[in-house]
Amino acid sequence: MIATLVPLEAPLLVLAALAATGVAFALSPLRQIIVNGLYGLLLVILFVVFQAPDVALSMLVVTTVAYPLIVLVAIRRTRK
Amino acid sequence: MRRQRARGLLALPALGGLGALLAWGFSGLSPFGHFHGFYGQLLNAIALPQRHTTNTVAAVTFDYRGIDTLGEEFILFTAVIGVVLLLRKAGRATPRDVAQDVVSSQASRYFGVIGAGLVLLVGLWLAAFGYVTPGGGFQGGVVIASGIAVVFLACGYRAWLRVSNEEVLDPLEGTGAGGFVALGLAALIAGAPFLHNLFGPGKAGTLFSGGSIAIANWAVALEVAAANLVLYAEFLEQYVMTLVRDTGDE
Amino acid sequence: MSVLAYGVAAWIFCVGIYGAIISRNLIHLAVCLSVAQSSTYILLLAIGYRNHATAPIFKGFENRTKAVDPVVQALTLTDIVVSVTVIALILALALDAHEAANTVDPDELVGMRG
Amino acid sequence: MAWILPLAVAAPLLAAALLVGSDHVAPEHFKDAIALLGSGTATVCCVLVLLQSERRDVLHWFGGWRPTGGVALGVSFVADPFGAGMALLASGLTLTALAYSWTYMRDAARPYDALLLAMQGAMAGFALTGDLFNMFVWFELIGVAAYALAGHQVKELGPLQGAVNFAISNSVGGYLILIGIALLYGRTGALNLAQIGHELAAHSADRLVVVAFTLLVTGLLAKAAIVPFHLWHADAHAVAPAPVCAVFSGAMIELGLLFVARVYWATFEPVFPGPPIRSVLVVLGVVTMLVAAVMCFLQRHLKRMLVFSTIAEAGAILTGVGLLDPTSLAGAANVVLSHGLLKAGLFLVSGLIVLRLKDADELRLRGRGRALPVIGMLWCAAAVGLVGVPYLGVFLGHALLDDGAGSAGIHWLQPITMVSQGICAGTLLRAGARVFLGWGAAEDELLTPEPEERVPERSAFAPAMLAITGVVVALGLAASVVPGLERRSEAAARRFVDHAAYAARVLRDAQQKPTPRLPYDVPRASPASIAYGAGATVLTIAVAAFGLWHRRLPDGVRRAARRSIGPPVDLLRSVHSGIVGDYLLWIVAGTAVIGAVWAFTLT
Repeated sequence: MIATLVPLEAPLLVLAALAATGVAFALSPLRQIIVNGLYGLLLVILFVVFQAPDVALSMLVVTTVAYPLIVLVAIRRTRK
Repeated sequence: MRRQRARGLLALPALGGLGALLAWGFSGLSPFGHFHGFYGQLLNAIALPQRHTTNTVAAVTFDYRGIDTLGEEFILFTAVIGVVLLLRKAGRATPRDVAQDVVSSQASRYFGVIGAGLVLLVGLWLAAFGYVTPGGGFQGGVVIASGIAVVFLACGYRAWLRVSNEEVLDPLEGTGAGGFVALGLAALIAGAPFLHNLFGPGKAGTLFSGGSIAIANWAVALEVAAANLVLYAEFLEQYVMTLVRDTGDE
Repeated sequence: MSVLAYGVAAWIFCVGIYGAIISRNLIHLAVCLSVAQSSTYILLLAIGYRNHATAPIFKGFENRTKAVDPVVQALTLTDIVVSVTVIALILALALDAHEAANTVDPDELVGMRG
Repeated sequence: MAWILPLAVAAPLLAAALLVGSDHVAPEHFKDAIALLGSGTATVCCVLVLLQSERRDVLHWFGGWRPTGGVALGVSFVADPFGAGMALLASGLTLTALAYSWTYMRDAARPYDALLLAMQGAMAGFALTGDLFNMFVWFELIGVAAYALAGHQVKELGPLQGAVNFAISNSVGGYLILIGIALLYGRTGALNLAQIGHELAAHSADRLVVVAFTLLVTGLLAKAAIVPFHLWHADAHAVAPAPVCAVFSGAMIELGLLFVARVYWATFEPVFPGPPIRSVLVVLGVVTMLVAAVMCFLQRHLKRMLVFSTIAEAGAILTGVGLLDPTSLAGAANVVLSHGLLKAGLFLVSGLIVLRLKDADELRLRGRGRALPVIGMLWCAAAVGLVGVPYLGVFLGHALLDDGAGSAGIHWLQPITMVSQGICAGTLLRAGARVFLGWGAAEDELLTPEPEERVPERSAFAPAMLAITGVVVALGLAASVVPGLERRSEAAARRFVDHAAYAARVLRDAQQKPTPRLPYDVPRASPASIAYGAGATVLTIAVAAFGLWHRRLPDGVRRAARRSIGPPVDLLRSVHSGIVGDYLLWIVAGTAVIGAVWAFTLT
């Protein structure tokens, strides 16, 4: 069964799981959005490995442009 | 504080239960890499001959399951209307409030414009070739919107306000979202089912393939680009208001 | 190992929801929700994956190779759009809450109960 | 004529796009006309589809992708009388809300209309779709429109809390549904309901199928306001503008229940034994009825009171679905219709009250409604319609539910429903008597105090709103005596539960045996249902009187009552904490428990 996995997938999945845990437990929103960016990029690579270039592109534009922009503005706006 | 801690503790067994349930169910899936779903395989086999689209995913999103994508465009469209409605309550900063543009250096303007031009080109390419190679209306639309945003931010906030004007963007958004529905209705008027592909499949591997897919793709690109620009505009507006408030405080 | 991808999806979903449950900040909560939702991308794509297969994008009519499932990819694309819109709406609501009550802590954001 | 089917979705969506696109150029009247035209066209289409579906299901394959070799390539809409009727109810209520808002929300921004239209299209799509992922798309579209509609009205904490809790809880419900869909796709490689059912039927149910079913049902129940997934509904409905609440309570909640029935009969019926599913759904329905009835009695905020009454009714509808027999299902459908109209009418009345009296608090409004006799009469008439008085309002639905429960041998179900109905209707009458007649005490420590709410000032043309409200309430009251409705709903229910015929129609385009033409008559009510109605009426009056004058009871009785039922009631109150983290915890725990029960009973 191990042979059925392309070598890249297992480490990427583990890294993604770790990064997701990091995002959920990041306490400050600012730190969280940075970890979330990392997590997003990991997913992009994972989706390429999963042979889903369309999804990877979608995730890439969302994770590099849309999320950071709106979340950073929200963080800045709500800072006490 | 005690309430949150109690909730965090109670969540552990509850999520443990849900996680166990999920894991139990997931273990019934066929092993990774051994999927034999006939729907996808059938589409992989027939999309190219039937639609001449080399990207099967695009054929699925815009043709075989086009109604899903229509709903998806309206999710974006509706959410952006909602965001505008919610954020407008907080009021707007007007250009007069902004004493000076955020960007003042000439050099950064040039770099910004050149960089943004490249981004824009990439976006147009992604959108245009979406049904031939990876990409498509959504990805292209987001990139186009970011390209435009970068151009005008590089030229200064006032220039941005000129393009992020709702009088420009609303008609574009409406055209994109309405265009998709109109494409479906055109098929009905022609006596075919809703969203039926009205044009011939064209030549495979070129922009002239897929028939109606091309039109749907551009409608989506327009809608997504306009919707994203509205979204950025509303959130940047909030950012500028923060700046205005902060300078007011000092 | 053959179920690693599914296990990771289940883990990410639970972790995201846990983050949302204990969150003290609506912005943080929104990002946690996006993490929980991202588990569905992994799940869908992992389900549609086929060994030694290419992406469902072909060069032409000839020599079409074995390809992974295109449907799950189409579903995931929609899923990503949904995620972005929901995050944007929750953030907009969070900004309004900040405006109205000067707080983004869901536990303090209580007008009605009981 | 199957080409009409997509118009129910396309017309409002196109109108929404036109509204936004022409916002800065077109004159106001043009935009009003577009909104009403789009919504009206869709409503008329729904009527035509409903009439057409009376004899056989109407089928439309988008893009013309008919199944090849029994494999569904595209997405289908399948209109049976219940789906078409639900789409009609949702469309009609949205049209009503738009017309009502025409003056009520005149000052609201234009996007408000576009949001309502998008929601209308999405609800119609949800009611008609025969595809699991397509359902998820409409589910999310209903959601995003609804969050903004719930939260936009005023710049205050209450509405924001409601909208935030709504957005977060509903999204998590959506994730559960999506995971369920992914599992089913992984097993069957199909997304069409009939196709999934066909593939599943080849094997016996195993863990994957059980978990997928659990996730789908719990996600839908979160939308359908079933305990313990109901918590956010009360926050969201209490704060949304009245016409929006009318759509939420009258149609949105019921859609979730319709799809629970749909997904069971169209997909899972051949693979699961009925009894475990029946037990779980009926128990959830009963708990929902009781919890919501108690909570309803404790409210003094008129709209929050109405929501809890809706939740109680959702519990009753769930028992009708959960009994898994056609008679109960027909009863559930009739309750959806009559309750939907009456509750929408009540919310519209509450909008009129807020408009005229600038408040929505029962105690603060005491006696202030004396000057508004017509509004008061509408409120009380609609409340009476919810009791189950013979031949009025929800009576027909509950009579059929009674028959269904009786033939299933669950004789304890109807008394519980009666109690729940009586408490809710009694509470509404209590509020009506206090506000419009000035009866009862001015203070009541039993009721949950709510924060003072600033009601937005607005001017509106009340006569038109009053007329619209009157029509909706009258339709709701008359729903039990529509000639031929009872027989038609029973015939529709028998067709709805016929899994094999549905699959053959969708996948192999087989012609169904057309439902024979039925007479237009109103069958006599059975003695049991008359007794039910009489019991509910007595209970309603007793509850209303207790609510108004419980302070006149002897001190000893009151003290004993407080000691015995005080603690559980307080506990119940504290569960409705208004905090979204708690709500998520309930959703997670509820899903895990339901999943565990089915894990042990369904495999």
